[in-house]
Amino acid sequence: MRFPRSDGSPVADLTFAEAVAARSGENIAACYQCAKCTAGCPLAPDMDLAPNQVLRCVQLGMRDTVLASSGIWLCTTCATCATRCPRDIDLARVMDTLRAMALESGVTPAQPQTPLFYRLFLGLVRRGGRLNEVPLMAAYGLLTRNPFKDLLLGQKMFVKGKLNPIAPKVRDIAQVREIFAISEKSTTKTQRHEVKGS
Amino acid sequence: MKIGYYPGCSLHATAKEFDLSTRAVCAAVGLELVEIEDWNCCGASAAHAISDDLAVGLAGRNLALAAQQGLDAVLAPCAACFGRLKYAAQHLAADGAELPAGLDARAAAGVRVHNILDALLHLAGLERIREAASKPLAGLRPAAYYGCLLVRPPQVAEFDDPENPTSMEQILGAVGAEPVEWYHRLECCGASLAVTNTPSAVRLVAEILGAAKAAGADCVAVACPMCQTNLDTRQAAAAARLGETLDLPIVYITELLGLAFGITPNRLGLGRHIVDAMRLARSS
Amino acid sequence: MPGVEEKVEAGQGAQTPAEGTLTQPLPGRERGTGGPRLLAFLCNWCSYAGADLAGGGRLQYPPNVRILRVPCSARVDPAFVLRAFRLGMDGVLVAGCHPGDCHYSEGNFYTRRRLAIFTPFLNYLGVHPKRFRLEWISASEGRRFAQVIREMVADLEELQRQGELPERNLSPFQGEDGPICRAG
Amino acid sequence: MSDLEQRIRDEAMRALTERGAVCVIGFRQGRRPWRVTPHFATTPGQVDQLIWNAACAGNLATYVIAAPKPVAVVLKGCDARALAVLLQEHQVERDQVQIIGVPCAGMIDLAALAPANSATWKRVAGLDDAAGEVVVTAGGKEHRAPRERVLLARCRTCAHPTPALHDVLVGEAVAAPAVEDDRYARVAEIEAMDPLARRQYWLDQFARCIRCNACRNICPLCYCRECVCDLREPRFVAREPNAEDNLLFQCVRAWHAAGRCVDCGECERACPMAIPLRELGRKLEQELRDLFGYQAGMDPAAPPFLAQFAAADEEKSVAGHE
Amino acid sequence: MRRVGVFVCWCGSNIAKTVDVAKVVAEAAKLPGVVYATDYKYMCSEPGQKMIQAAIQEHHLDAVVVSSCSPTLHESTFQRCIADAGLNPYVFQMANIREQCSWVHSDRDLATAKALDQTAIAVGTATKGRPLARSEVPITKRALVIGAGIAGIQAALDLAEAGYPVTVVERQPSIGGRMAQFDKTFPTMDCAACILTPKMVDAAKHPNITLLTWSEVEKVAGYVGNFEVAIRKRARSVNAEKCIGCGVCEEKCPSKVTSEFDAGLGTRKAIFRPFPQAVPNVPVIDRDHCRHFQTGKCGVCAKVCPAEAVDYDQGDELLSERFGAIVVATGCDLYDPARMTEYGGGRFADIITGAQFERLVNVGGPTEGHIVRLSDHQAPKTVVFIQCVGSRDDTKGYPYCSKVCCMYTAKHATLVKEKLPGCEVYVFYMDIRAAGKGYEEFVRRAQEDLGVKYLRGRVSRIYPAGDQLRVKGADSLAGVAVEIDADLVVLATALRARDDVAAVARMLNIQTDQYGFFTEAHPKLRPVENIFAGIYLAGACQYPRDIPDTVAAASAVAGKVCGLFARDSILSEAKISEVNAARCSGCLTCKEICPYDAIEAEIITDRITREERTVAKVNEAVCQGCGACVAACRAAALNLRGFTDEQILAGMEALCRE
Repeated sequence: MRFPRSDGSPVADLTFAEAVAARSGENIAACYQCAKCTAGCPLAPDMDLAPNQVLRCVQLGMRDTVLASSGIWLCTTCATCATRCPRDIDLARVMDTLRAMALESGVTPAQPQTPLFYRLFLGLVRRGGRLNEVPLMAAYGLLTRNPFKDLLLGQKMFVKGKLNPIAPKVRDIAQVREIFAISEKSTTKTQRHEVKGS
Repeated sequence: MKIGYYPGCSLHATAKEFDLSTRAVCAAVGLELVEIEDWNCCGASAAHAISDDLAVGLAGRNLALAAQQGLDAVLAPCAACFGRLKYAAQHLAADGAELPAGLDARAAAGVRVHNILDALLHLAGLERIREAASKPLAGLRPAAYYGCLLVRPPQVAEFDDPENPTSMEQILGAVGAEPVEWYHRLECCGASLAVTNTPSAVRLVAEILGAAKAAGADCVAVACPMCQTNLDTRQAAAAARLGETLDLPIVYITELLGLAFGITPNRLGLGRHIVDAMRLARSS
Repeated sequence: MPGVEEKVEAGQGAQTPAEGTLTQPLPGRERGTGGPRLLAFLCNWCSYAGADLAGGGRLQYPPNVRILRVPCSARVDPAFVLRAFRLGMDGVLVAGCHPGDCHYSEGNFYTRRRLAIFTPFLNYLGVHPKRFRLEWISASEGRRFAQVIREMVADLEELQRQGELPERNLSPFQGEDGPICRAG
Repeated sequence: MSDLEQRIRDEAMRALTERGAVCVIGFRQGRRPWRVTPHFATTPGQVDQLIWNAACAGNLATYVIAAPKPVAVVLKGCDARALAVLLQEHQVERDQVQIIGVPCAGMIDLAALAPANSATWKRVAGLDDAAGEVVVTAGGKEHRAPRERVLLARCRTCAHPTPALHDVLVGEAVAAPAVEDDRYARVAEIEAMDPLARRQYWLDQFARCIRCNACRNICPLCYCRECVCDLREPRFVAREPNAEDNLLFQCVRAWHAAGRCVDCGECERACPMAIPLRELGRKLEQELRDLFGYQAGMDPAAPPFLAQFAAADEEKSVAGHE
Repeated sequence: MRRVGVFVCWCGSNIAKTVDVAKVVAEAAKLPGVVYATDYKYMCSEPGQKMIQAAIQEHHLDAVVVSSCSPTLHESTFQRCIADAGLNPYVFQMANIREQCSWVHSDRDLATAKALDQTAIAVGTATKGRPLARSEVPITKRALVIGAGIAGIQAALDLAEAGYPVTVVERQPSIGGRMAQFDKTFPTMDCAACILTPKMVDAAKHPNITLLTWSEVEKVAGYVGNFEVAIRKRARSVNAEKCIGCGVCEEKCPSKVTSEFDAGLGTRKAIFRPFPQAVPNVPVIDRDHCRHFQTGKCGVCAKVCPAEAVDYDQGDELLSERFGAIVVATGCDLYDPARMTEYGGGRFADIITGAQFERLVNVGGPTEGHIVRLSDHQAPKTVVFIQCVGSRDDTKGYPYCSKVCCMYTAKHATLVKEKLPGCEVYVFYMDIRAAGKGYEEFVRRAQEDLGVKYLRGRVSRIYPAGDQLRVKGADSLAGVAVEIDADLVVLATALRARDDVAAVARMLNIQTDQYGFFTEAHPKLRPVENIFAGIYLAGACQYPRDIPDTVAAASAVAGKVCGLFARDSILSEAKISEVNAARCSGCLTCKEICPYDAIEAEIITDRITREERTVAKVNEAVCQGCGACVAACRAAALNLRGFTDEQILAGMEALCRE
């Protein structure tokens, strides 16, 4: 199977659909493209691939197209799609899987700032066990070369006592770090899910 | 009754007022909150986007701790935390994900997870709430806003009707407020994109607040710090986008209950909002 | 020889199984040279059709099973089951329509009650519980049929490994040139 | 002569002279004092040969089918239940049989009697079933044994010693003996073995069987005109004796008695090879009791148990559920 | 010992691919009783059958075994084949080495071994086989039709025209069924009433047809040709003979009830005819809503009736009749969109179902055919139709396609465009399934000539926006979300099996599929018959069907029944129980067990003893051959022809031959 990509190069990884199905535990093949997900998705208008198209591309094995799409990063996991899917597919969870795969694959994310934000966020959690917005925002601002983004807002919030520069650490931080370790070595990933309907 | 309390990161920072008001209100309706010792971040929207195991692990630890500390039920006021904890509980039960040594996954799976509405409605009960309402919020017309994670995905939240929930209206009704009828109660506000894709978030905030305004609401009641922060902090931008003034205080349902219970605004942290909410105290 | 039609005239000498074959030990295979042998009594309307459906769907299952078609599970005299084990079957399956769906409206209700007491009796005689099963398999449950056969054969193979099947000193599936009918 | 015996004779007489019975089935003295044999009294003159003692273990229901009707018959608790089954199965019409019910304190196991070596037996002069104990006079000497010690195994665990089904009841109703251990203790022992050992246990037992068919002949429920186990077509069981087929034969018998067997134990008593035949049937009996709370021979009007079904059978079904 | 011939089929490569056919033949030839064995590519083909017939002659076979496909496919074929060669059709056995062997196994050796064993079983069974005869059972040439929708009416008319008396039982007060509720019919757009009502009148007038409306079938016993049926004629509370159908009672009746016929849009009275053209034109009193029956206070209808036809004391009537055939035409129900909470779950007045739209657009309906919003009775400017509501939906509906929605939605859209030319009409669809004569053209007309906008996608949510409804849908082809502010939304709801289908199935002793639709004897080859002889299926009780399909099925059923009635008697089952009196000791356990009451006690004089005794006797016309009695017979006095103890045991022994 060959699908032209914008640059004309063919892409079709027939094992991709199974991989996604196994890892998300969702029955990818069940989707019949009714697009009810897209119809209800608050972010669809901003996505390069609409939710139903993301799933379609997965079905067709257009791995690179999917992993490089902005759609998977714009998904807020609000699960409106999952709630209404007539084929009982939890697309939100599929999106999680695709994000994870995108990061592993080394494909440059269409929305680099989002995974960056996630990484910073988790970095802080790994360090302290709890999150503190101040360093998060600061670091994010620097790394996105936009230190003044939301600065005003930050000040406002600070005044309102909403920003708390020092957050208490988790005492048994070792445990938290072990959890990170487990998840990294974990080869099973989410494979443990029985794939629905198949 | 005694119940474990998982504030989560935001309730110790941006959502301090949610923490304050929750503690105050729960005390008033006879829910004794016991904060989980040494709890950690649930992983929020970041962890599960990276690794399911990490998401289950981080949230799972808190449940395991709760079990260790003899708590069989946990209240997670933050909707996101609620979703993550409940998801973890379900998956620890279903496929026994791995937890660090010393943490009992099975016990963790056994811990019941409640969101704030659930706790108020089913653990305290409308009766207790009515009784506690010494200063009913007569004339207040809040727009009850559920957002995503309180009811979705239904198989995780297992709470209320995912398309037409009523719990928030019931609670607000019990303290004399008159929630407006509107239809954006379940739309996502895009909080998780507020930082990384601000324009998208603003568009969603505008849609939601515009609808609330049109429905004649004088404030928006929420039960999720992410929603609150987003609707509150992005409101100016949203107003600009709509080309109309919104000026809608975004308050936690617990703050409104607090007012109805006659608790002072300061003890509720009502002054900590970007869009002034103190006026609600004055009017009521 | 594909396409070429082949005729075989049979010798009249072939003899019917004499009493002897069923009572005296026969020159049988040593245990383990063949997999377990499963005999399935399938009711014509549901379970047999279910087995056909499995075929239509090309659902693979172990070839250890031999199928006997009966009009209704109620036709299966428990004495048949005793006889089957006597004849050296390793497992016996009785399958019929789901209760309430019997083509003869009541047949499987009788089967259900008979086998409810017959099955423990069978175990009491030293027939391992895993060697006998009653299943309800409808005409639309091809998957289920294949699944039941897979499970049961797996169980029997396990018993065989554990050496928990009786010696096959009797009536082996034996052909002229060695065991042509080894089932599995 | 016990007064029980007298009352039996009175009832027998009444049956023949007043109630229009043409025959009374009871027991009479055998050639030796401790042996009794069925007695068919067709004339008043034959009535006083009827006796009753602790050796009357036989189940006279067995003779009812063939007897000329109307018939009167002396039945103990277990015998009466067997007759109830025959009534359920239309082998005899209720109005054709008059039941002289005898509450039964339990019959004795002659083999268990003390001086049970043949030499002594030859010299036994009398068998007396006195209160609480059995007295055997042999060679002038009296041997005494407390009753419960010499009871037949089946009587020790008897559930219905007094016949519920009867036209007249002679003697006082007897309560079922308190069962010290589980009625199905032996069944449990056998079940404790693992399957292959169990199979071997039965094969060993039935290796002894000589296919004399005494069990079948004595059984009140084996009234088939021709036993399937004797048929060449269809052949369920080979007729030559060998452990496997002997066992199969007895299993078919046991199954055919399922829901009918009242555990009168005559098969086991009749077996010359001392094969524990009762234990086969008792397993089925136990399942019927535990699963369905059913006991055979309690209701002469009910249809046979296996000829009925109920929605409640669902839970008892052994069929796999998804 | 019979002389058995064994014929092993390759079924092209279907069998030969996995089974060593030659080996099976070679081994089969050595089986006891086998005097001839051979194979062929297609045994069921003409030359294959010829080969069997030739062999029968040449080798004087008196039993035949064919190892090929499933007997359900070709048993009868081969039985006919050997019958033509002069053998009794029941000295035939079939070994299923395709569906149950070559198709499900891959190891050639093991598959071959199994094929041989299955053949051996068949041979063993055949050697013990006997020629069987079938006895003749007279047929009652009267048909019962259950349900008087278009299916029932059509079947009844066809049968009546063929000269057979027909009784039609209808639960509603009038015949007509769902079609009577429809406005127009696709693709011709002729009005439903114009083509239905004449048929209703014909049915009422026809001398061969008895209409029992407001009635229900309560019990069915017996068998093909001789069904004993109990029918309850519910009390109409109106004397049909006296009633002149003036309708005054309806006008004057004080109690209003929501009208089932108007799909809940309008109201009717407690004494009512569902619609003006009702047949019979006699009202019934709905006692649950009638003041007289509820409170005893009212008696208006009786007072105003000029014919004194109202009869409050009328009671139910129980009829017991005998029929030779039963036609089941009980139709279907509709999916309840209350489960679709994202579409308001019934909370919003201007979201209606297709069925309601039919009444809305119908001149006889509550709005006299004006298409208006129920909220403000204004004509809509924008109408949105949503297809597949409850269909092809695993989570809130049914996985199957309801087949008719694409077409009736196109019809509705057309009607809107015709009645309100300026109105914007959108249709959300997933696939357009317009397979039928003139169907595709019909849809294209809506799309191209009338400008109905078709959007390929489902709608996620509908909610009020101002005085309109915001429809959040999508078009998957463009890959964009679509929002439409509509005045009226129509949901094309799924067709589903009747709620009480289980009870009906039990009563008739017929089976249903997982959705509750009645199952046909064979989906392709016997589409209108039930596996239970003498019971036939027509219309939407089998699966969603439109009017043309339904009428076709109804006429097909009529044809089948005529075929049955064309004979004076039918042959009983051949494979039924028989009693060997010599072995029977008359315990009559079998009599207790028989599901068909086919066994009775018989007093015979014993051949030897000359004494009278009771034995069991099988009524050959009634016995269906389940064999429950046989397994219960300790003495093997009962046996099941074709499945005798001898045959089954021989089959088992064949597995342990030396």
